[in-house]
Amino acid sequence: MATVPEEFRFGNFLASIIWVVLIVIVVLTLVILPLTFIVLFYVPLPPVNGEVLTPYLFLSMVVDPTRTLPIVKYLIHTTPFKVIVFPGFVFAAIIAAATIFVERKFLAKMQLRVGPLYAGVWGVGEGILQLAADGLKVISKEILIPSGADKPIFWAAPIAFVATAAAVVALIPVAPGWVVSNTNVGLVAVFAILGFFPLIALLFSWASNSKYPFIGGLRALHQMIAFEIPFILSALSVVILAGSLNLTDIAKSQHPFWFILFLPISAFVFFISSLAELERVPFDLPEAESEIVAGWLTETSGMIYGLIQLGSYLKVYALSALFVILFLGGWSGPQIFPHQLGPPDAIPLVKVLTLQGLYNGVTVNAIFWFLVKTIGIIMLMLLPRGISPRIRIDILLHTGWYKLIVLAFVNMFVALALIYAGILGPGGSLSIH
Amino acid sequence: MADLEDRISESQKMGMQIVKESDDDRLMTLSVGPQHPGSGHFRFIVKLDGDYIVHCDPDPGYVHRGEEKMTEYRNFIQNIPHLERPVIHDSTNITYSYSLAVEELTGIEVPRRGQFIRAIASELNRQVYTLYWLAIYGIFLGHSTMFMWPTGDRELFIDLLEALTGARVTHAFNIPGGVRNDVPNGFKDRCLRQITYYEKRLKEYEDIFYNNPLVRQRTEGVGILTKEDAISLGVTGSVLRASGVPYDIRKAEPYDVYNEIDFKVQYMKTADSFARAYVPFLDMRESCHILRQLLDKMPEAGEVRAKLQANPRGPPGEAYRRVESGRGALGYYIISDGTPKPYRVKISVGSFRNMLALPHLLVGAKMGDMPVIYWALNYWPVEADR
Amino acid sequence: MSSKNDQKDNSNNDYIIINNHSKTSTTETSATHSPPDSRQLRDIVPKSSSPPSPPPVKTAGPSTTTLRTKDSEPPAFEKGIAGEISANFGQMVQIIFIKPLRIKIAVEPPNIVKVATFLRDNLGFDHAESVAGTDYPKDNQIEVIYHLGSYLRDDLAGHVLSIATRTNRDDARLPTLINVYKSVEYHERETFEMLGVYFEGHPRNERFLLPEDWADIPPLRKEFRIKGR
Amino acid sequence: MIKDLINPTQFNVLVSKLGDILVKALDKPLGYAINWGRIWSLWPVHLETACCSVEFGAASGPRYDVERFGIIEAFGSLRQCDLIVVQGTVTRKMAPRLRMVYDQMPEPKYVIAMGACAITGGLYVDSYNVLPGIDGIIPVDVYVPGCPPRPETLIQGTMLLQEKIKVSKIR
Repeated sequence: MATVPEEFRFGNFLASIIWVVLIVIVVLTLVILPLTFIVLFYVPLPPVNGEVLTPYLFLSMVVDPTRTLPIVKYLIHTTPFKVIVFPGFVFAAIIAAATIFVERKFLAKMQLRVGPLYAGVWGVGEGILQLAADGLKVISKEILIPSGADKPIFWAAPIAFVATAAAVVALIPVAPGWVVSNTNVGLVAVFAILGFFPLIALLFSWASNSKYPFIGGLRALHQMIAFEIPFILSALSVVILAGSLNLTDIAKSQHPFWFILFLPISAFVFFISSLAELERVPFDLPEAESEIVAGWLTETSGMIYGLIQLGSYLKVYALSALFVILFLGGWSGPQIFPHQLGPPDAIPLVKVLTLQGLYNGVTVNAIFWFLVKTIGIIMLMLLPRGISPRIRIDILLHTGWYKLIVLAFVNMFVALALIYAGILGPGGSLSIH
Repeated sequence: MADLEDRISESQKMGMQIVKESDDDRLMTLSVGPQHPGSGHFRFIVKLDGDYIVHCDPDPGYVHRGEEKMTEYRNFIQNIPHLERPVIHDSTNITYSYSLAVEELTGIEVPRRGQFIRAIASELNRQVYTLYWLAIYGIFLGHSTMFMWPTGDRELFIDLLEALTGARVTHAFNIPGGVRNDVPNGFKDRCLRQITYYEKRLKEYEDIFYNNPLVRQRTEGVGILTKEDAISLGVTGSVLRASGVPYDIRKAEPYDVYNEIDFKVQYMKTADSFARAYVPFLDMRESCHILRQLLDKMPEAGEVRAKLQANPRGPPGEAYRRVESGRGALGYYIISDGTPKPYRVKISVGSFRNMLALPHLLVGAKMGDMPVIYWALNYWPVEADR
Repeated sequence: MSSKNDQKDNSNNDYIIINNHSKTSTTETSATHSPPDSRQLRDIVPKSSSPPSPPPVKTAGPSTTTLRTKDSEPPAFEKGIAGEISANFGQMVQIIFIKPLRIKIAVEPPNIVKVATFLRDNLGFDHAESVAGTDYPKDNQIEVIYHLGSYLRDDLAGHVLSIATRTNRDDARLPTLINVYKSVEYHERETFEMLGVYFEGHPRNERFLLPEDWADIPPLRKEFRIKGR
Repeated sequence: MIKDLINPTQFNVLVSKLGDILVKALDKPLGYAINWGRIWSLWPVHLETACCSVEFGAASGPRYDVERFGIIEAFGSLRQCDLIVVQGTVTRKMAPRLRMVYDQMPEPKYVIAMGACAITGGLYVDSYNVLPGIDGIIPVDVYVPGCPPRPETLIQGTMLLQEKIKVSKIR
């Protein structure tokens, strides 16, 4: 039943708009509202502020600004919010992306260039939207799958990559209590999850059914396994000193003195190993352009590439944050924010706008110091790109297996000596418990 | 010899062992190029056993444009613009030996000031070429700053050449009988200022690149080309000098004013990739020294080119003239039959000669050494293909 | 030169940078030729030789004296080398011309390996710089010239000895010099491709620079016309 | 008229109207945003065909710095690239490879013909091994004349391409 295109008439146009509005209203009243109410009435609702959150309470809270805050407070402590937004995915991605942008500008300045400049809003901002432009483009790009590729793995590997990176992020506390999953085996869990990455790289490179990705995947596997051991050993000396595997406890236990003072060699080994784990210059062998095109990313296109890049950004954030927690005292730092942010007896609208009561000065201070240290470490991880060439695979493996492991052991003995001398550790003379 | 063998890295020795033991069903064939970030306008087919290259077969010709055939259809002057295209960033040197050969055939004499300006332009262009080469070597090693810095400093030399010749890279400056135009006012001071700045920059290059321990680790002991091999393979330029043969056309067969210039032939005896990468750098320094002398000795006034007839022609005969370009000896063999057009032009370029060393050096090396060895050969594929 | 002395300090101690200037300059002064300039390297081939080709091997005069022009005597050093060659091979080798730093000799194809081996072993021409093929349709011949040079002998550093040989155009076959000079491998391959000269004994008389689907005659032959000309 | 539309035979007209309105509401801003992203993120393939590659390399140097426009040179794999800059002469040996590279790239892809040789054959138009222009093998978006084009010209060509992308419909 073909439709005949009508001549344009303003009346018809108005009529069509009215029709659309009418249909929307009908659908709303007949379908959506009942559904909403069914959900609200029959799904057990959590108590907020001592009252059970009924739809009517919800509506009244939305209307009254002063009563909105408890809902928001409740919301930001729910697990989905934590996973998706604040200590989790979006937060980490934004931090990583912002730092990557700063790094691009910084590298450009180092190389006497200006870097991204025009991709801003109305010509201002020195190209701060460069990564947004890259992201938009990557999303809208065609995804090519090579013939003969193992399609399920080819699709699943990038998603697994991001998911694994997000899982690492979920274990990282940013402030006391602000962690998605506060397990007692946090450190072990981090290493366990990091162990998935070489597997994903190898799977993806095998699934690509192409030669350069295969070489890249093998390189990634060799490199990550070679550096896994010094990585874990260097973190082990921290565990010895802190007496705990819980990341929050580790951060808390270095309250007066950061562990980097006692374990500089471990910190160095950890830093180098995390560079290798992240495939950053000078250890970007799995993606070495001049040798093996783009390594195991050679066959990625469109959003597959975007997802893997996103995952690696998350990884950058996670490993820098881990470095901060293990060696730089986590969120500890001088209190520079007042305990009470904003006037306590402001009018309700101001209270809502400043989100008063949701946080206190201590938390904000902790997050602030955590961010400062983390961003500093990310910059430190990205900077070798400007001054260092790529290393060769046999030198890299030699470094990993022969040198870094020995160095990690050296500092572990130092840590043990400190414990037995009663200087540090539980009940040590220098630790406050 | 014995000390050179000591320098061969462990991985290279293992590679040679693996090359001996490999058989066909273990090999993976890789086509490196022409769309490969580490190949340029070139392709070579390598066979890998594990990470070791056991076989390498160069496949040039992606930029073969038939220069030698085209010369037979143009007269001696018309040939200049297309003959400089193969090495667009060393265009003064590639037309230099052509001009010398045509001058020999037609009997044109170059005025003394013209000879000096030629030599100055040639040395400036050598800097431009070597800086570009160094930039690419940097990015091949994964050192992005080493790509940007020489590219930036190269622009300053390009500015000088632009002031001198009027074009950015394609100068068409050397013609039979001299150069196209005189130097602009204040050129000498500008040039000297640039050289002083540049010598400071060279120290920084050395700090960030050549003295970088990672660069040392990657290049030293990799791709040893012994003196005997270098001579029998007939390599030239920096590759030859890195193997311990102090051979430079400017010294061996001084053309124009080079016999009045006091300079050293820079060479090294270690014969590895580092030496091949370091000798061009030493050449750049020496070239600064040569430039100062040239600017100092240049006559203040005088003609810069001889009077040319519309279609220069000479008696039938042949000439083979060489200059030292950025990639080594660059020779033109021209046969003239008495007409204004050459009967046959053969361009003997350094890149084509150095290509022979590529399979020789790559066999037994690791895949990761491939860009290190390849680009240290001072190879420019466009020139090799002609 | 004094400002250059700090190079040694900057570079690694393993790397020796030797002032080569003194060495070569002494050899230059001791050599019997003066540093050439373009005037001296002027063409000395007689006007009488028929264009387009230099005198073919068959018809060339037996002695070098007829090739000399009146104004410039060939330098003694080059003459010595040429004399050594002709003393060894006699009529097998034709000396086409002797110019400062340039000698051209012509040999028959069967003798070229022998002559080249002698040049390498006894005279010190240790590498081949280029191989140039030229098509002479009038003589129905293709000339292949090897430009030989020396890296090791200081007094030969600037010299280029061209050794020319000719083959029939219709069935162009020449013995390869790859066993004497390793460096001619790609040059001979290029000559095979560009002029259709088959080098007997060369391991790879194959496609090199031209596209894989090239189906025309070799492009540097004179009857190959490029479009529009 | 409303009565006309509400009967079942005319229902698809109603749906199409709804669709039109939705497309009008979504297509413009979404297309604008995506095109904006594509404009500032053009990644060229690392394919060097001839001597113009020297000037292409110079364009990413400190003086010309094409990263200002979001162009990252020396990108590894062509699967992530959007742009081929054909840097000069395309010989008969390179032509099939160029087409192969173009075919392997994901949509959307753009082509800049850089230099006289890529446009018409340039100086080498009468050579036996050179294509007289690349528009016979791949579709060209922008021609950048010059032999070789200065880096400024290349940047101007890129800006022309950006203009073209801005007014084009997203695919």
